[in-house]
Amino acid sequence: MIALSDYLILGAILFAISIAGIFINRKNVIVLLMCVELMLLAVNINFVAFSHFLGDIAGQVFVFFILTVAAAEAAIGLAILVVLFRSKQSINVEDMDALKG
Amino acid sequence: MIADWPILSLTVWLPIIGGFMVLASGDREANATKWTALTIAVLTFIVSLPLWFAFDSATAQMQFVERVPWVPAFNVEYYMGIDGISMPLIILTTFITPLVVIAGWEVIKFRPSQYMAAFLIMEGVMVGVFSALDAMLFYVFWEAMLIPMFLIIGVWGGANRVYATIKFFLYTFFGSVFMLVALIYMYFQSGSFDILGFHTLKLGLTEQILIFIAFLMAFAVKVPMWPVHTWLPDAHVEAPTGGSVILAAIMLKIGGYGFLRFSLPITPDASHTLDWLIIGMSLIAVVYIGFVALIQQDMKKLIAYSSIAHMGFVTLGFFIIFIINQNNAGSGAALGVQGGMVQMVSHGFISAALFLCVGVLYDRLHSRQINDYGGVVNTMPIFAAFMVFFAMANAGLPGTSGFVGEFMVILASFRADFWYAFLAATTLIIGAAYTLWMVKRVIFGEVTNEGVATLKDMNNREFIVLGTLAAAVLLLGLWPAPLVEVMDASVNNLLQHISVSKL
Amino acid sequence: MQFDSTQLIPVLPEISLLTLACVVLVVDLFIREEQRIISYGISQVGLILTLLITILVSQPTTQILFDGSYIRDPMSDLLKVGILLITFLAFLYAKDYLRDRGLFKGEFYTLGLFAVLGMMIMTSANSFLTIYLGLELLALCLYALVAFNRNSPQGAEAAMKYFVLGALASGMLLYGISMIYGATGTLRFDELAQVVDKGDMNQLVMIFGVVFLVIGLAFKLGAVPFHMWVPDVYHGAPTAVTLFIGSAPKIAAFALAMRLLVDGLADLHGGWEGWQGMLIILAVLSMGIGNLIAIAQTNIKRMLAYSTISHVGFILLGILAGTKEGYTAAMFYTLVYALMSAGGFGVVIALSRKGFEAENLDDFKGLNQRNPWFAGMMLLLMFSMAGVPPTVGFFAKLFVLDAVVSVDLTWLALVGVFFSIIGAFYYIRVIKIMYFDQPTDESPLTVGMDTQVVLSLNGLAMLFLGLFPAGLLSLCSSAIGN
Amino acid sequence: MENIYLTIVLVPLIGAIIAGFFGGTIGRKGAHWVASGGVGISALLSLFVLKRFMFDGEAIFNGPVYTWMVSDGLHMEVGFLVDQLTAVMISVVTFVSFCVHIYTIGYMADDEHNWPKTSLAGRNSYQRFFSYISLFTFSMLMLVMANNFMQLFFGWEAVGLVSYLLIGFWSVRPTAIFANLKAFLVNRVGDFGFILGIAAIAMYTNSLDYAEVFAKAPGLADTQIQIWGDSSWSLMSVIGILLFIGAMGKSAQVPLHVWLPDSMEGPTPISALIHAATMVTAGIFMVARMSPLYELSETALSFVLIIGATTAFFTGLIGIVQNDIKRVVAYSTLSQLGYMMVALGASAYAAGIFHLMTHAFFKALLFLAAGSVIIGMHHDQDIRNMGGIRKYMPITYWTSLVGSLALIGFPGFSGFFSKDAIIEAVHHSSITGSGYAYVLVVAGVFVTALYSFRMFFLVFHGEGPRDEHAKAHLHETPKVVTVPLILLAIPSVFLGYLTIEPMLFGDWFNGVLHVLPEHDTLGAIGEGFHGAGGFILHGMMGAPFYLAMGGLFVAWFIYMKNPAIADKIKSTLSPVYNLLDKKYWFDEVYQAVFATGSRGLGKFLWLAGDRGLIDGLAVNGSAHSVGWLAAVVRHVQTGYLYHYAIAMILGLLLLLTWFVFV
Repeated sequence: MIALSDYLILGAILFAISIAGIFINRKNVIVLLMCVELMLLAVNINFVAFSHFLGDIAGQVFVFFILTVAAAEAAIGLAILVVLFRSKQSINVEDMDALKG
Repeated sequence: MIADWPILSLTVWLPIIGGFMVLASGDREANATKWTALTIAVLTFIVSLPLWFAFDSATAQMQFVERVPWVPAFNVEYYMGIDGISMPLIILTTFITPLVVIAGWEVIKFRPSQYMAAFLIMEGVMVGVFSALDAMLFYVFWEAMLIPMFLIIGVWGGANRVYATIKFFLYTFFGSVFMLVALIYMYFQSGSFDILGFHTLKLGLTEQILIFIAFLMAFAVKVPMWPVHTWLPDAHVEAPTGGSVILAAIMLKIGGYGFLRFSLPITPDASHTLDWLIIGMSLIAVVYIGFVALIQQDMKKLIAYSSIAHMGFVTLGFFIIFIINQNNAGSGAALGVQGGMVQMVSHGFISAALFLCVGVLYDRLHSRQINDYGGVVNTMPIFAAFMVFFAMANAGLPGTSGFVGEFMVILASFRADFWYAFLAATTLIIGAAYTLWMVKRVIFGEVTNEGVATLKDMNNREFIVLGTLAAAVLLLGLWPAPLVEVMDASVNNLLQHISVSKL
Repeated sequence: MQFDSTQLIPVLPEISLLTLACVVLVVDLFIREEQRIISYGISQVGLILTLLITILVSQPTTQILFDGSYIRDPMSDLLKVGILLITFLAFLYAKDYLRDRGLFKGEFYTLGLFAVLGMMIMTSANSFLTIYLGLELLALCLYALVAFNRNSPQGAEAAMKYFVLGALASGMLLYGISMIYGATGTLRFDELAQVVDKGDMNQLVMIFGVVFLVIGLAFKLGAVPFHMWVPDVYHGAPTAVTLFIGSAPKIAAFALAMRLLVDGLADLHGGWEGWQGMLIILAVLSMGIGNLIAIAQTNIKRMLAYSTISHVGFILLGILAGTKEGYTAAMFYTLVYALMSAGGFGVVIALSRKGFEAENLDDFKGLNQRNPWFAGMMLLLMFSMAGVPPTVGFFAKLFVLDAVVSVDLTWLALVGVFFSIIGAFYYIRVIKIMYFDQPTDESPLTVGMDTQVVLSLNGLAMLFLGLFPAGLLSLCSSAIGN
Repeated sequence: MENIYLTIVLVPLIGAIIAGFFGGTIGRKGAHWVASGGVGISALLSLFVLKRFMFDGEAIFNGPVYTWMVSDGLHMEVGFLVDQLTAVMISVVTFVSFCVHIYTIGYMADDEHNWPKTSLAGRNSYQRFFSYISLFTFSMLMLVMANNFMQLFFGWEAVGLVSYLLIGFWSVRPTAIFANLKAFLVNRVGDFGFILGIAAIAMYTNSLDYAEVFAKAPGLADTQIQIWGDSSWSLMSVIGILLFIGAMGKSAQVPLHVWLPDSMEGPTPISALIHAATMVTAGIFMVARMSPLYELSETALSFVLIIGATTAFFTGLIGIVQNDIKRVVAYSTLSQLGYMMVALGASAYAAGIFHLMTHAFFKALLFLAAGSVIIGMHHDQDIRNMGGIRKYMPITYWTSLVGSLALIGFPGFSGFFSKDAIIEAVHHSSITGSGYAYVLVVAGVFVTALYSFRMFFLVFHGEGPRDEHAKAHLHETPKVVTVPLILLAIPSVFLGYLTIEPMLFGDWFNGVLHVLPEHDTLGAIGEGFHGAGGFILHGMMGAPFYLAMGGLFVAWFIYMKNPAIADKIKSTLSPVYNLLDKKYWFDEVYQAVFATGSRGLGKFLWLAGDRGLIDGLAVNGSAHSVGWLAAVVRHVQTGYLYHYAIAMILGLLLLLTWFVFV
């Protein structure tokens, strides 16, 4: 039997990985988008686990919404990425430093 | 009954609304604009006169009271009224403003409508400060004052005006925000922002001391007291003549007024505990600043420093009362407070006049440096007569108003301590030294340069302005009784109130 | 539960706005480039219409609908009115700017209106799910709007930063929501409040949840240290978008805070151990860092961004007081701030023209000589932001400080006023530049009559509300209820 | 009577106002008529008042004119106290003033030559001068007629103001405007003490009214106060000394005497009026008026005595080496003021006032005569350039002789009576310092005679003026100048003889000047007094008479008989000569210590205090450090996305730690 805490730890690990990915990665913006997706999935695991152990369906409903939003988010993200590449000819995270101070 | 009319509101809002009208009329018809401004200023003065004539000097109660809710949720009221302490200062304000308007008549070429409007708005706001009996209303007026003055110095000021005006603004802003917190604190203690309610509010000593310090920061900067005075010389030097006049004649008085309306009655025990601090700062202002004034090369700076020294007398007069009360039970304290008040009014006239004198010279030669003048009497004898007269008044010559306050404060401070009086009286020497030395170098002697040789004596406009002030200085010097009389009841009431500990 | 068509009445504003957005979307397909004014017109008329509807359906009672996912109460009514009004202003100021730069497209309005819909949903959310959806709707639209000028590398960079950080923040928020859901077993705020009240939950999980929740909130508000996106986005986005982002969404963020912290977690407020302590940290940092860095700015949009951060600090002061007065004060502050911010950016837009962005402080030089009226309006706005009476900004600060002092946090009030002194410096520097410096650019301002009028009203409102703050305050007070 | 008193005071004021404000309109004639006329009326009325007091037993008047101010129970009024003392003072003041007014018509007739042609200040200078001296008369009258300390101080300062204006009358002369500033400031040093004295009185009696204060004073005689630490002082001594510091300034007592010689930069009429006859005697008058207070403190009296004696002798010595005709007279004035102070210190107040009165006439006479000579010499004031003027200016000569004889105390002349009375009084005094004072005042007699007749011989006798041009134009001055000389010469001769008996030994000052029995030196003299004639005979047997004659003889011998000796003495006694020529280096020391010192202090406080510490460190320093901090902190915003993310993570950790562990 897998306990609730196991799911939560998994979720936390995934979440930590995704966050680490965001600030460790200094090259490709696309990796950032992937990390964002991973983060949402980590949250989904939490939700589903809680939903299951609480016996409450609302958590799983929430997950569906998150998935949908994630899709929309990815679409927007990629669109911005395209715009970024068009103007900068680069999708390198380190090149995005025109705005600072 | 004339006392039932909303005269205070009229005196506050007539110039403010008038100021916006002047602002709106713009600079196309500059002359008409100026006349409008003057009319409003004079009208305000006339409107304010009933405050004096219908004033009942027998009572310490607030008079001409107006009271309507303003922000009911926080119990903030539009609550105004005057007593013998605030009334003379209001009249001073409405008296000086028309003169300032006249003084700027031809001199201000750049956007005269904005200039005049700023002064009119300033006037209304300052009257508001003196008449507010709701702490929040007071604070609103108090801070609102900064805006026109900031612009006056910044827009029509001299070469280094930006530094001066920002210094002015931040200095005073710094001083006053802590007062705001103190007021809010007391609001929660008393349940309203009623200043008179604060007077009767019981406060512990620690609370009192903290509140006192918050007030002190606000008022000391405004007065200004040493060591937070350094904004004043800069502001004065850079301000246009009218700005200097208002600054010296009225704005500084607001600090002194604050001590009487807030610090002393609200925190009597803290005032008592910390009176050594204020007395020390005042005496340093008298002596130290006197010496500093001595070596100034810029006339306005010199007069500015002299203002600080003279305001030292005001605060000295206000805070020796505790020691006097200790020394000989109850008598003599009022002399100090009234002396400080008289000194404030008198300084309003004299410093205004001196700054206007410098303005007269500056308008002609565009220099305020003492070294650029010399022998002015040879080309401007009438002006020289005025300048010498006001210089003498500044040096505290009996017969002029400058003497009255100093005399009273010295007399009172002797009752507190010989050495207070000793240090205060040094102003007789130092004050005369810096003022008359400047007069010697500027007015007397042979014509030193081409510029002075081409000077034209005062025109009618300048004559009217300085003449009016001279009359006021003389009148107050020869017969101060009416002024002292109107404040007598209020001052005694204040002292009565202070003598009872809140602990 | 039966579906009752009367349930739709309170949702009419949202419905109306959704319809409006769709109409604009469709109509825009069929009009020519030079007829874009039609899209604009429809949007504005629609906004006004929605505004009227909002007022019509408003009532003093609270209604909870759709299985408890939606709430309509006086607070949501007032905040929606605020949002719609500010959006109206934003669209109006933006029009000329967009037209001059070839950005006058229907998408701007579509995205904008959807963002507004998101905000309205946030204000009316009664469950985590609703609030999340509203939030994402708003955020996604804003990401796109920031990158609206496709030819601007700065815009793209800002959008990407905003997007990544925004996603990170909503990830954290979601994580927090999941924890709270796990600890309490409910997504509805009213039920949540009951559970918290009973203390019937897993404390550790709850703690994690609240922390993450506050972070998501802080990000939306732009509180330090979750503020890093604010200056870059304000700076990089087209000014018209900055204007929009900088004003209305603050109201939504305030609603977010109220719904999450007050409706749901009011009982966890408790002193240093509760979210009050966290907000104190955030508030002090925001006021400090925001005011401090703003001094060093030369770009006015960036400066206003940092100024936003410091204002957020003040809004947080009101919320963290945790009293009715505090919430009222914070609400008052938020509404006033949105108005000030709209006006401020409005002036920046008014100064810009085709091929010229009035982004630098130096571009304001001698504005008083070029156009005294606008200079006067900017003067009022700046003094209002600095909190100098008699402008309304002062009262906003006053009420907040009042609230803080009332809960014995006088030291916090002192910190607040201390930072506002530092803050005063950069606001009056703008005035100094406008009034004391000589103009380097003598070209006349080309501002449409509509903008002129509305901007003037906007500026004068600072003064008017300052002289008569009681009205708005009592509105806020009754909106907060008990 | 009240109206008469009011008229006496106000007429000169009205004259001053008309001449001052409307001088251009009414012209020179109008101005001098209105001013002289006003003072003339005052003089007549004063004499009338004096007569009433002398012969008709007029009652003392003490009443208010108006209430100046009431504060905290302290009534301050403008009012008059007219008694015998006042009557004498106003008569002297208005009479001398009237003479000076007349004299001025001649003296200032060609004043435009003293101004640059383009100067507008010189345009109506004649009228202005009249306005000033009338104003002075008004101020002086306010001073002597005051019945309270506030008004006393008013008059005190007002005469100072007019003195300031008149010393610097020729404002284009650098020396004049230096001198007037100096005069004002040194006087202010005195006033500094004076006002503290008034404050002390106000504190302990809670009144500023003479009558009340004097009534309360005996009750305070034993009051001790602590000023510094625990050392206690007698209150009356403190008050006496503080008030006397004021008198030292106004009456130019050492060490505050430095302004008087310099004040000679002013036109001669005012030297006569202000700096010889009236204003400088205000200090004497004040101490005499305060006799009820001074009598209560022997310490204060000793102080007065010692300062007075020092002034009398040492400033007289300086007079011997001066070459400027007016400065010689000025040092003589200092010395005589010292004599008056000595009289006061010896409690012989009446003698002080008596000498004040006689001195007013003969010293005014000497000054006006000197002015007459100066007119004749075309404003050359160096006595070395003069000589033999007797031939050209007989009236001036004879009147000067009268003045000089009166000054040295030649028996029968007015100065003799007053000076001898003082010397006798000191002789009878037994308070601390009286021995010292006696030696100095007696020696002073010799010095007085020496410098007076040195000047007299050098100016009027011997070879004619060196400058031939001056010689050619030398002639007697017009009537407006000589008539006042004659008018003043008459009292200089007879006044002493006529008034010594009532003033010193009669009951004239009874109830006005207050003397304790143990201090009553005049009473002691009075026991041996048998009429003025007897006094002369007695005086001719005393040492002072022989010393005066000796001085006269030495002056004649050195400067007339054998002029070479003068240079010889000068070279053999060069250290002494230098000491006197440099006036004991008072000016130099004051200049270095006070003038330069205070400017240095001011500069230091300004640069180090205001600019350095307050502005530099505190104000601009904090502004700069905030700016610097902002510039540093802004770099936290690096622009890199991952740093932003890290910031958020750090924030997360911060809150998490806070929330979990607190």
